[in-house]
Amino acid sequence: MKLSIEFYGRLKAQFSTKPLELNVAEPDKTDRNTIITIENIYLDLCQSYGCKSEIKIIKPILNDTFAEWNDPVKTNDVIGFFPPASGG
Amino acid sequence: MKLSIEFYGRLKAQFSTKPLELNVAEPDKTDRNTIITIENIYLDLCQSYGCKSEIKIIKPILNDTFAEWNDPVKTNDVIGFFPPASGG
Amino acid sequence: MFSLSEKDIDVIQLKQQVINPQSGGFVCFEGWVRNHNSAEGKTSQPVLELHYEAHPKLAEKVGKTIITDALQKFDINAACCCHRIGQLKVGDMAIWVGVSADHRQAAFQACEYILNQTKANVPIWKNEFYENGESGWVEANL
Amino acid sequence: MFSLSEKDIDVIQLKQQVINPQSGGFVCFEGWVRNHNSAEGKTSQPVLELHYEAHPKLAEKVGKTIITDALQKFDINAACCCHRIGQLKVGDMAIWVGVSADHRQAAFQACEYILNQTKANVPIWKNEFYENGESGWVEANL
Repeated sequence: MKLSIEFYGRLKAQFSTKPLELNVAEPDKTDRNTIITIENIYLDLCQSYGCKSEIKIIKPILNDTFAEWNDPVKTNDVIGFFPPASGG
Repeated sequence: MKLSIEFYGRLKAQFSTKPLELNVAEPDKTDRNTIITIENIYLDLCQSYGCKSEIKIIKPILNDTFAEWNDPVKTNDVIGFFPPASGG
Repeated sequence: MFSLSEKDIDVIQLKQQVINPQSGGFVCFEGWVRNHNSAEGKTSQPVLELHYEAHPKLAEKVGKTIITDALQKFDINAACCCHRIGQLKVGDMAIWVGVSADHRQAAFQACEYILNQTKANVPIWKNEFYENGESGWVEANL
Repeated sequence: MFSLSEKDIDVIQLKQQVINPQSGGFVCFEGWVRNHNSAEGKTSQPVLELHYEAHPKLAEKVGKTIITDALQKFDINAACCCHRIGQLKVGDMAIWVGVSADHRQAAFQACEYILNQTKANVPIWKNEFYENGESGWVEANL
């Protein structure tokens, strides 16, 4: 399945300034245990880019709404990662 | 001795809008106990005008500077009485 | 620093005195004449206008001390306070306090401090004139 | 209520949204781009300009929630917050928060609340550009 991954703030420097287009193997629909979550995607990215995972610090978003780490992803989803805000 | 007495804020309504000109008997200079203080003047005024004395609430001023209740007064002094501020 | 004004408070000019490039934060307070009085626990009366009387010499002296104290007490870069005196109508600005600082918390604290100290200690008194023709000197609202 | 602006923040227009005749007090905060960065415990670097990036849709959503919460939490009459995004220079205004209330204390508290909540929770990120040519995403300064 195709996924688009967006990084915000300092995560741009750590991962990628531009959105990443990923092609991830479809989960086996006959097996509930193969559901792919935002967390799976994120941890894979951390490993690829040699970044420490920050599950407790980063907020995931899914198609422009706040999401949970264990939300499943499906093809054509846009996944975003928000570091702590630093406006003001 | 001649004294001028000024009232501010709500004391204008309780005593006098315009400054009062008082003529007070000179203290006997041979007797220390006859010194006249701001407090003496104030308490006499309270009696004359039937006002409750508010020594702890009102601030006395003497010739445009903050004063103490037991400061002595002399002829031509200007004595003022400040109720609590209510600006802002 | 601290001033009394018999005319409309000139906010732009006051703000210029507080602004500076090292400051990251600016807090200001504006106090306006409301269309009703503030007496707590009493029936609120419609206010038409009010009169602020001051002892100008001591008001400026006490006001300057408050600003100086604030500059020592808080980590701020500049502070200014102006209080209107004379006749004011509903919607007129009665007081302006502005503070600049490197960081926001000090700016908020100092602004509130200057305002509270001014209300409590600067010799200025408020006389309200009501719709029913009456008037009344207002007690401090601290 | 809450807005993002790609241009200079229009303080006059924002203030109009907050002013009303029943309010006796108005508190506002302005955050400016300083000429040095804020990293505590690190050497302060001269800042030339900075860039605020936002997720506009979620920033406006979170911002509106903060204003709504403030109107419920505090005894205030109106509140408004505008955050600048895009490229800013030293001295530019990055954020404006304004609150009107019957009484001053609620206005101060609500203004600081909205500011702190915005800094902590609205998805906006600051990238500073330094005199030495380097740049750096800034961590939250809470």
